[in-house]
Amino acid sequence: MQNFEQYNSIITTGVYGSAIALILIGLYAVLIKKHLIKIVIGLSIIDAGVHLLFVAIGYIKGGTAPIFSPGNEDAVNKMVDPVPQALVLTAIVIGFAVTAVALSLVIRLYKHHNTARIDQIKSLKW
Amino acid sequence: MEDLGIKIIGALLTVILAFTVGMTYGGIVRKLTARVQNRRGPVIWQNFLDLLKLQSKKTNIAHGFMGHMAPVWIIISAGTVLMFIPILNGNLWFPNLTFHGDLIFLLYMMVFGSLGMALGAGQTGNPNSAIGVTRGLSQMVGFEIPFVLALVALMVQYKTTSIQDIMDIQAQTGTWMMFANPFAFLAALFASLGMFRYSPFDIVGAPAELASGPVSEFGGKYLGTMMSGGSIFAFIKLTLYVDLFMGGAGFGTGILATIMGLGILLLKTFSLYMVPVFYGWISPRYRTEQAIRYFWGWPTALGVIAVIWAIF
Amino acid sequence: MVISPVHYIAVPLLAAFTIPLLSKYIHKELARIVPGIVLLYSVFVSIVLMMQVSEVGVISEKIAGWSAPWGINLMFTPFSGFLASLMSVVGFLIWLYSYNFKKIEQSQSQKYHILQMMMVTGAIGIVLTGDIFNLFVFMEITAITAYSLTSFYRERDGAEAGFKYLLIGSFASVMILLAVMILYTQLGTLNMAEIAQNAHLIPTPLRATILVLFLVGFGIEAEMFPLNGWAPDAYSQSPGPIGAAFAGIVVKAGVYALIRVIFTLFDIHGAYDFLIYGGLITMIIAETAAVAQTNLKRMLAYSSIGQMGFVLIAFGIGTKTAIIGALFLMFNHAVIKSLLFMSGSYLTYNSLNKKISALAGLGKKLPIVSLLFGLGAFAIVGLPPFSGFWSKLYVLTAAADQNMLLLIMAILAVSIIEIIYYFRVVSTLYYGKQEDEEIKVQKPSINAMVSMLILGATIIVVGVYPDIITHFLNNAADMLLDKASYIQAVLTQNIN
Amino acid sequence: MNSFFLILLILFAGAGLSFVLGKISSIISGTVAFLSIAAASALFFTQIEMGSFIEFSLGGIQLQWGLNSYGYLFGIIVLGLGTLASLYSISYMQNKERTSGFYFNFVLVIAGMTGIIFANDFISFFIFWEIMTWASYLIIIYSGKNVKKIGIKYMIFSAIGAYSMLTAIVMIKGQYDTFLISDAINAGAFNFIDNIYIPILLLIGFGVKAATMPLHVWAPGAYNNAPTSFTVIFSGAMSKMGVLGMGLVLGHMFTADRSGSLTNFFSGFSVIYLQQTIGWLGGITAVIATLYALIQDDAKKLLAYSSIAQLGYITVGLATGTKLGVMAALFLAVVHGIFKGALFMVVGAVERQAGTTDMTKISGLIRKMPFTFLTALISIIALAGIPPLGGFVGKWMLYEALITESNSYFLVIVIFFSSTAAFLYSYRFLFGLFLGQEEKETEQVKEAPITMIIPMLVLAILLVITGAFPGLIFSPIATAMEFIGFKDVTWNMSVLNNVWGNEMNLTYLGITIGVVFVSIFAFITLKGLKGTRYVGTKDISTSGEIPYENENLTFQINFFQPFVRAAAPMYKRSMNKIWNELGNGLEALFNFTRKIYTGNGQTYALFVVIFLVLMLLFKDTLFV
Repeated sequence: MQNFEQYNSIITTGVYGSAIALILIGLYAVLIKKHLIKIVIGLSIIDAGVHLLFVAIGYIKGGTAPIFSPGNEDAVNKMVDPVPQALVLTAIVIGFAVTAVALSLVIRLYKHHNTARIDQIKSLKW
Repeated sequence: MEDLGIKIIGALLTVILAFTVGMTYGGIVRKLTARVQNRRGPVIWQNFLDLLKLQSKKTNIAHGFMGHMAPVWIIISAGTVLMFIPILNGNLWFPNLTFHGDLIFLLYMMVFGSLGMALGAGQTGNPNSAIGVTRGLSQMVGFEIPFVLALVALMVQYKTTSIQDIMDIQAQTGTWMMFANPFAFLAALFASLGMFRYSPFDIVGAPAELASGPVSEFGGKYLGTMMSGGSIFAFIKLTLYVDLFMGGAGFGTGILATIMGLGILLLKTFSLYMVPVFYGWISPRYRTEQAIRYFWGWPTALGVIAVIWAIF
Repeated sequence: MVISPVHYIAVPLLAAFTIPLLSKYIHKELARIVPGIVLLYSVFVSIVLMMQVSEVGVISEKIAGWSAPWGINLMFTPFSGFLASLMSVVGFLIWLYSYNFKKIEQSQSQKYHILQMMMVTGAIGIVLTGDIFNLFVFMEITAITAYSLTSFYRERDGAEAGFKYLLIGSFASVMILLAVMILYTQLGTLNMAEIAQNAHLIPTPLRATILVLFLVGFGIEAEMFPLNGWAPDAYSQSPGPIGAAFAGIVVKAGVYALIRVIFTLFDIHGAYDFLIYGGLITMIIAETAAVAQTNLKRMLAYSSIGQMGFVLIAFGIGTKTAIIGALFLMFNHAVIKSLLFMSGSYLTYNSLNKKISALAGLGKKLPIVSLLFGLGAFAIVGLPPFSGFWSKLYVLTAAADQNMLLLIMAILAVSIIEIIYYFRVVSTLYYGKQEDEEIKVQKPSINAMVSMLILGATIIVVGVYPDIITHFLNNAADMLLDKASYIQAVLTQNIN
Repeated sequence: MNSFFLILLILFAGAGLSFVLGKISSIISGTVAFLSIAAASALFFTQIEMGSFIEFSLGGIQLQWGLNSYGYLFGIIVLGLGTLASLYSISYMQNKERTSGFYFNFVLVIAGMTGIIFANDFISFFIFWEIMTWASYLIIIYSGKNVKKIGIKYMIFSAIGAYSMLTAIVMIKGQYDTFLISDAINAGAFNFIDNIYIPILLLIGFGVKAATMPLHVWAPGAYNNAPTSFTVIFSGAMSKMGVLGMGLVLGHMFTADRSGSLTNFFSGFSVIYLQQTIGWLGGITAVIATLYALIQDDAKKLLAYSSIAQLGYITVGLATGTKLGVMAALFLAVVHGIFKGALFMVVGAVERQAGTTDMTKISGLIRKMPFTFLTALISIIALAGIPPLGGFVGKWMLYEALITESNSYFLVIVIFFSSTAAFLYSYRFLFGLFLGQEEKETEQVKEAPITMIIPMLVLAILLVITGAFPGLIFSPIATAMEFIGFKDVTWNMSVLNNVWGNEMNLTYLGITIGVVFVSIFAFITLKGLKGTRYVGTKDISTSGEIPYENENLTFQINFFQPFVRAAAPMYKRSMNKIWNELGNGLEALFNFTRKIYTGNGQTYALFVVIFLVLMLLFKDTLFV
């Protein structure tokens, strides 16, 4: 039981830490990288980080899947919170749609300017 | 009602007096100027002769509406202004329509005539006339400033804009304005140089040149009428100065008093009249802008001092 | 059947899925007609509901029988209802305007109309929903449709504008998501009413963090400086009516969310001042940037950013008069800016390039359009007797009640700048010298003209007789200010 | 139906109608405009009784329209002049293009001014003020020439004025919780003790329309750029709206009772200070405008500058704050409306008949356009303030007030200087257009059509009448001044008392002058007529010799060169330059600020992140 606790805490901290790390990596990609594709990748990395964070919040130590099944009604208070997972599913779908639009835009930008460097696409300014 | 009759007779008397005195002064000045310039010069009543000649001439050409207007307006403004100038203080035979604030009225009314002449000169189409007019107007703006400063000094000092009041004040205090506010008097004196348009400020009429100046297109009756109007104006200005600065003249209504008053009036006016004349003898002609700058120089400074003097 | 707020959402979603089938199997035209019908229906819905809400007070609808706080519920309050009705009307007019918009060829127009319909739907959803996550979802729907509509024209730089919009927009979504997440960890609920009820339980620094995330997230949608880098490009590159839709619908939704968060969710004091300062800076920067613009639509874009800043200021003052003024401003901005974009896009379309200087002398060629543009310009700078004046008056009066003299001065100074550039355009329109006489002008189609005339008539009528809408605004302001009744209306509905 | 609504309804309907009918014919729409304005003024002078008012609510704001004696005074100017000007413009605008828009805005301006007169509350006041402003803007740029410079400048300055006024209005609302003018006055909104800002802001607002330094720079161009038949209204009536407002504020400020206040001395002092400031601003305006008027070669521009100068006198009169001074100012306002309207009508007639108003191109029109010349002559005499016409009465009262009742003596000098210099441009105007050599270009010029002559002559006759019977205007002015706080105003002060016992007012003087005039004129003319031939302007004796053919005898260019040389230092600096430099500086600044929007998407993203980080850092100080 003891090492299970440690295991849990390690997992949770690890999950949180990795989520934060993902967000920061994504930010780095979006803000520093010049290539459009990389920027899009960075966006989706940020999304992934946020989603991971969100799922991790819903996690309860030693929790079980939030499914009612006859026999173990006492599992109700050991269930992980289902709402974050539902939300994350939605968010993932949305992120997918955004990424799709972004990639199509990137293609058109490349055709239009035949470059994919964002700092060279500045025909609209001031 | 016969009171009104007396007034009317008095008004006529005033006009006649002003006319005669103005013409005579003009003649005297012509004579003196000639003597100074070592000429023999015309007789003193030469102006009357000129007027007679001009009036007896037959007018052949007319320049149209404003041409007719010009002398008319001069006469009108001369007559009207004359009605408001106190000739003899409190003399029944020389009444005047003086009222509260007539000083300003006079200042503006005098312009009436010169404006008429300017317009008449304008219509003739002679460029020289127009040039003369512009010079005259510009010069007027020049000497109006010290003049008005002086007047404002008086008006401010006694919080009145009535000639009669100022005369009464002098009568009461017994000191003439030229002593009560000497700076104002000096400023006004300088202004008078320009007002009488003798040299150095005679570029307007430019008597030396032939056919130049505002009146160059006028002849015959027109010129005659203008001339008489002008001489009335000379008298008016002198009397105004005397009234404002030299305590006016006049002792009462009696015959003797009237004659004495007239005598004193003539004395004062003539002595005042000599100032611009003398100055003219000794000084060459200014160009217009020089004249304006002249007036905006020391005379204006004196006027400002006068106003400050009046305030404190 | 009984009209309920759900129809706003359900009908368009249904239509969106059926339209491709209809247009494929029945007739192509349906792809363009059906969205119009749907939007018209939502206009009808909003008319009916506005009538009801004036009696009932709040119309709350729980979806799928799950009552709040567990289920998602749609709240048609006087406040949200006003905005929803405004959006549906503007949306319908935009559809009417762009029904046979000349520059959209058949194959494209299908997508165009569906996207536009969905954008309106998303915005209305944002306004109506009572659930914070649902709000996020609707915002994403709006945003995605907006990205694709921004980059609709292939020949323009639409893609660039769209990409910038997407870049910033996804930042917004991330932040909103984070904020929702933290809220959920703290309160374990997503229902806005319940959050509002228990917001004081959150420790202050954390609450401030959530608020900051929300502010930045929605501030991006609400074009607050410095988060509005996307806006000018998006406005100027999207099709004309879509520019109108941004001004009239999308940004309104963003502002609504911002206001809802500040006024209802967390009643934190500093937030109001934040609104005032942010709005003021936004207004000043945007209007000054608009002065030197040579491109008409970009100028309009900056101007509408500035207007949004003005709206934020008005909300930030926070008194009832101010909120009435703010709502009036939103109304005016929706109507007037839509008119400006609609007429302006015809003008730019008929000029050789989009430059303002190229509009010279179009006043003779397109008399009515130019007249409407001039009307809009006069109205938006707040000249009486047009509707723009009253909103400005209300806001200034409210500011004076709080005696914020400097704020008034700043606002009016900015309005002078506004006058400068709008009047420059108008005078160019009418008195500029036309270079080439033989330019063939494209007369507006009848439906476009109708929708523009409706907007113009609204401007004049409201300007001359503002009482038409003031009592709606009054109820809305009351509703927004008293959050207790909102909470109570949401949370007591699970009894019945 | 209430006659207030009816009048405004007639005007607005007339505007719309003339706009629509303008598509058919310019004459028709002009006639419609004229008829609507005439009908409105007929109603105004017959139907509305003094002191009646109506109240109604609009947009949750309580509005009140009414007619008080003060408004009535300006109603005389606005509607009287408006009727004549609209009649005049029928022929003036005959062959011009885009007349429908012109008439539309023309009637709108009249409607706006009527509304201002009716307004008893600040909101409707402001609404009508703005209507007047933008309608007049549209007329100014009507001709399409230098729209950028003049139109925008006019609009900017009007906006500055209007918005400072709006600020004051909302401040009044904030402090006294009322929009009614009378309530605000009773609450002491204008008495300069407890609130400095409100009167000053209002004065700025009105000073723009009254073209007072330093807010006057829009005026010359605007007056000159507008079609002349509108400049009649613009200079004659619209500038008087500014006078109306200033009179309202200043009158109540100076008559306010400050005995109660603790800061009695300082407030009184500050009031005097403000009074002197405004007076000097007016005086400087008068001088500068006069100086610029006399170097103009374009008759219309000359009149434009002269209007500003006259408004300067009016400002001075208002700033004296004494009964006589304010009375003089209002009198000048009325008379200026009349003669400046007449003069602009003259210029318009010349412009229409001779094709230009440039005095270096045309001259010697006196025989071609006798009636126009007559009007010009009378109006100029009134403008120059020469007795016996009305202009003198006003100026005389002004001097009287300045010398005997107020303490600003040097202001008298300034005023006197400018009014003396006014003779120069007065003469320049008459000479330049009507006198001097008859040019070949203007040989075919005919007299203006009857519909233009009638209004001019009516105004000229009005000038003579007001000169002879100033009491006709003094009685309404006296009642009007009761409204702006001056108690028991008697207008006997206008009557000149002489030693003939009884009071002699200018009537007799006018009659006397008239009689003498006629007699001497008859004398000279009749004596002259016998065998007198009228000669052309070529037939002159230049130093005794006849000028040969095509010798240049025209003297028009550098008319007052000597004076300008002498007064050169005064022409050095101009307010205009300062404002222009300010504008350029601001534009550069704006161009710099918008560089924030670098087209790079990443920069925007960076902004977002930085903003977020900053907010997170300062969140605890921001959101407590």
